[in-house]
Amino acid sequence: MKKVINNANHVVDEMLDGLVTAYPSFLKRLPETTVISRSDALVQGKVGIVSGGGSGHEPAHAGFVGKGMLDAAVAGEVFTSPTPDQIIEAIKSVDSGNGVLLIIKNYTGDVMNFEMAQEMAEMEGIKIASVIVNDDVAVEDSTFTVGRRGIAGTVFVHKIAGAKADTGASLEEVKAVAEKTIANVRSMGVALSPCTVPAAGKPSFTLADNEMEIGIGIHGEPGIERLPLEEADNITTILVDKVLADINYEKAEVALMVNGLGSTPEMELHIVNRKVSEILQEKEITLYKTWVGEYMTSLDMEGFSITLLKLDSELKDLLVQDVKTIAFHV
Amino acid sequence: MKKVINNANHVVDEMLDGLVTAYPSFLKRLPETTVISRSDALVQGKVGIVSGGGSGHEPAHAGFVGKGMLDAAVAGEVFTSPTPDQIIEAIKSVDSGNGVLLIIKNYTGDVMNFEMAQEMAEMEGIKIASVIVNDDVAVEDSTFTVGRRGIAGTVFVHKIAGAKADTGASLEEVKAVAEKTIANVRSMGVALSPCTVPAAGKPSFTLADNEMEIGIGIHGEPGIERLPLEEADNITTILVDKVLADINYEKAEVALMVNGLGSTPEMELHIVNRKVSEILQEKEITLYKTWVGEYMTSLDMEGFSITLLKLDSELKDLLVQDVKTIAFHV
Amino acid sequence: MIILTVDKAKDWMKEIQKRMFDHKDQLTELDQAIGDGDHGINMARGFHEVVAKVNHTSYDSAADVLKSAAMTLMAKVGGASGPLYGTAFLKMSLAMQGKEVDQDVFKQAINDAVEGLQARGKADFGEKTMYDVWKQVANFLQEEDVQDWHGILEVCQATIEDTREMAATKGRASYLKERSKGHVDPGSMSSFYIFEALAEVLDLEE
Amino acid sequence: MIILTVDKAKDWMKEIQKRMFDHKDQLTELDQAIGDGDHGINMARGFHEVVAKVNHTSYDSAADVLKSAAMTLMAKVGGASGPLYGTAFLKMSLAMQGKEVDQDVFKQAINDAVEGLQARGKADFGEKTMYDVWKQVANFLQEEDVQDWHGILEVCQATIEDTREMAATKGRASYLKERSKGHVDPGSMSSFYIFEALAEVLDLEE
Ligand SMILES: Nc1ncnc2c1ncn2[C@@H]1O[C@H](COP(=O)(O)OP(=O)(O)O)[C@@H](O)[C@H]1O
Ligand SMILES: Nc1ncnc2c1ncn2[C@@H]1O[C@H](COP(=O)(O)OP(=O)(O)O)[C@@H](O)[C@H]1O
Ligand SMILES: [Mg+2]
Ligand SMILES: [Mg+2]
Ligand SMILES: [Mg+2]
Ligand SMILES: [Mg+2]
Repeated sequence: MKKVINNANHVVDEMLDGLVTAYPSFLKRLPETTVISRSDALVQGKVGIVSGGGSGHEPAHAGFVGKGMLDAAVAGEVFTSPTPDQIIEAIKSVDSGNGVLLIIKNYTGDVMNFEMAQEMAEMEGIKIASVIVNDDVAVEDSTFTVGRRGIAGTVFVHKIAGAKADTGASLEEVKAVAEKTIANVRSMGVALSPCTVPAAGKPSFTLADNEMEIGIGIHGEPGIERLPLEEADNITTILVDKVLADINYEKAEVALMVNGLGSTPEMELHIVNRKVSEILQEKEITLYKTWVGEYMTSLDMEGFSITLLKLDSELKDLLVQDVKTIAFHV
Repeated sequence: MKKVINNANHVVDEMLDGLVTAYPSFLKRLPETTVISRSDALVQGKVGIVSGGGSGHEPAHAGFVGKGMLDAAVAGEVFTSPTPDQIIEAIKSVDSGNGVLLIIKNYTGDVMNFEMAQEMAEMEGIKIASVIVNDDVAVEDSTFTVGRRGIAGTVFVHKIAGAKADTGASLEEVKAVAEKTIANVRSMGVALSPCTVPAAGKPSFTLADNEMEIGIGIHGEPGIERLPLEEADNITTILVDKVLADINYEKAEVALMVNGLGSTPEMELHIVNRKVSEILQEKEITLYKTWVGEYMTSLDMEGFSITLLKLDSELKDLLVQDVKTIAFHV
Repeated sequence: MIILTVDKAKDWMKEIQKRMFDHKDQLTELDQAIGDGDHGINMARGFHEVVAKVNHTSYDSAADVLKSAAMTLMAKVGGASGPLYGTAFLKMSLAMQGKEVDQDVFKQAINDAVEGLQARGKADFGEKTMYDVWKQVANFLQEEDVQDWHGILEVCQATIEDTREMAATKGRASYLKERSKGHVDPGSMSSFYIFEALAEVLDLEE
Repeated sequence: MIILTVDKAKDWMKEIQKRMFDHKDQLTELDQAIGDGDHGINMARGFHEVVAKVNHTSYDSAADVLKSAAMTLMAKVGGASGPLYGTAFLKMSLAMQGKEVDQDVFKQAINDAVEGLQARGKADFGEKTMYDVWKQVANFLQEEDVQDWHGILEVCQATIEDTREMAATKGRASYLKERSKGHVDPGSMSSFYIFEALAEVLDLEE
């Protein structure tokens, strides 16, 4: 994998500069930090929503910063959680006194760093709460494990928490609806090729020409099972079946995200989506709204994930409420 | 390159089905055709805008169908212009009597097929006009050649013609502003890897690990020069210099598009954008608005293109006028 | 003597289809070298559709078969080669309309096809396109009989070899300029198969 | 006897930095096998920053050096290892605060670091994390003297080898479950380098 970069150690810094130069009406970068916030931050009278994580998942998370979604996103090094000192800057920059919600993806590193920042914020008297997204059904969820990872479903949590905050809801209310979203969102991914961390310079794993890695995360970590590569409809069926087996979707209405991991052409994502919608129709699950595209990527990985969010009327309303970001549209 | 497909011969058909299933509020597919039109077509009292071309360039062209941009997009097989019978269906479906403008990318096949459809439309008494986009400065433009190719700059032509049509302008006026856009838009691309047409099953060319192909088109056709791979800033400078050399940008105000060709991560596009904006600033060229992302891809190709559109006040207004499509936002 | 009957015209299409299928990868590879790598796919798809169409239709004349083929190519191929081959077969069909296809009519048909190609593609001789092959076949037929298949195919092959050394100035390969040299033009190659198929069909009778 | 002075604490950091730099690829490869392939990068970046910081600061005590290192690691590393090593060094610093670092203080510091790691990472022994190495070192020091570097490094190495056969239940490697077996834990490896560096520094005196 070749890269269009200058220096592997500066990719995050240069990316953030490029990003805010491209979209000054949406975004600004807090000086000397890796925090991207709404260009019109801080917004008075509103709960602030902060998320973030390692870089390499673009457009996550800065692409979801804007009215009706995140107030700020904190970028770590590639695939490495940001540090507490950066996170606390983000928190402070969006706290109007109504409190701040942290949306954390469930990885040991992210949880530790964000919770340290949360403790620091508490010490400074900031009203703060956090939720941990764990939508990846590929990973076993039990008290003996670190629990499920947060992957593409996190984007729905951003959207819904952001929309709720935009209604003027309290921190408790925003947190509650974020928790509800987390309880109802499930995802699973597959990789056809590994990705290459710029500073590592070589692929995270190897896959033979006729292999795929089922249950892949978004950090180039190996998945849970290696299977022979199949045709699109079969791969899709494997993933959807696993997602559907996890909670009861009977007669449910759902939002769907078919998320490209980086190098899979949009054409293929639509082919996948065709099959997903077919399966849902067979099972009498109603599609409320669909997103197909790249939302939570893994650098240049080939592959995709499928996310289903089970909806009630509150989630439906919030999901389609106006939003103004670079990468998420309704 | 592995593909998430079922059958290489059905990729376009299945993609189009997946697409309209995902976005029924935006798009519909004309039965038995490869035409995607606005779900609310036909729009009365407005010039219809039709574009299209081979598939494999997603989100082009169907991603640009919607209010304020295209009324319909015609999809051909992968990298193969659609046929006149499909194009004429698109034309008829969006003709409200105010006429239809065809936006054609300058390739022999596209020009022949679209012009045949145009002739058929004329015979049926439809008011029709066409423009040919040729923004690729990599290709020599002379009377002894087939002229420049149409690449990512085409998206700006879609946007501006669509916005003009939305004002209720006449076919002549819409065509004139499309021509003005074409006269002022220039692009150039680079590939770090080839792409693989599904039905061909193998890459269109080979590049060594330390090579890049400058002046690449969007169909996997080889570029104009093979150079050693350089760091991002240098590659960017090569492309921008070539684009700037072509028309006079002195004290100009421009729109910029940094367009990913398929497999290049967004992170890298932002790194490129950082350098483009630096160069423009040095040259005292004002950035009016920037788009960074995938707009006119080449399947799974690694690489990017840079497009500059020189603006006047009319173009500026039309460029940011409201638009409601899946893939282009202001 | 009648050269082309309804059945022979149909057989011609079938023989073309076979060749395009057998040489799909070759044509695609030629197109990958100097174009966009779809010519074999385009031809295989196009003539598959042509045969599906003419197999299930009854025709009154060879002209009608060719017209059917032309319309199918235009509707199913796309790209540059679809309109070009569509035009070539349509012009042949028009030249044959209402006539028995003897030597003279056939030669006229080829001439008209060549003119049609030129009008549609705006190509001249020596621009490294399929036009080169068709033009040379037409030239050959000015002097020689349609039955001299050996000669016709030799002309085709020589022309194909000539395209190898040319720098393309029409079609997608023209973007490569000098770098297009050293590669045979894919459309010239597929045109060869069209004439080879015709030779096969007309030979069957002998 | 004073084990850790300001200078030795600084040297410790420099020796760690050297090792993380030299073994960056090894640590990254270990992490690629069962994690996300950034551990070597994280360690190299983190200790580069630590050395940059302590080199340009003057300190009153070894405790202050370690505190500075801890804060730098927390601010510059991120991921799982940043807070964990940050916590470990911070706890050591706190244990040394206001004291001369003799055998007992040092042993207490290691003990506190181990507790800190456990509190921060919620890991238990045998979960295939860096905690295993620190815990074994602490156990060893219950019986033995800090000066027995040979013994300490042997314990580290044995523990690292033990992690190879474990299925991870904490950290990123836990997603792999049984598939994580057969690979050494990257954080355990980097912890080894931390103790190896300490041995080097304390040995200098002998
Ligand atoms: N202007 C033209 N005139 C005549 N033949 C042409 C012209 N342009 C292209 N061709 C022929 O078409 C062939 C390419 O066909 P094909 O690959 O199917 O279409 P495309 O170039 O659109 O991908 C070329 O090899 C050449 O022989
Ligand atoms: N909960 C935990 N407790 C103790 N150590 C842990 C824990 N989680 C991870 N580690 C250690 O951290 C190492 C990984 O560090 P690193 O790769 O830098 O962070 P990340 O996993 O966030 O990419 C693992 O090898 C393991 O030794
Ligand atoms: Mg990491
Ligand atoms: Mg083509
Ligand atoms: Mg071609
Ligand atoms: Mg790691």
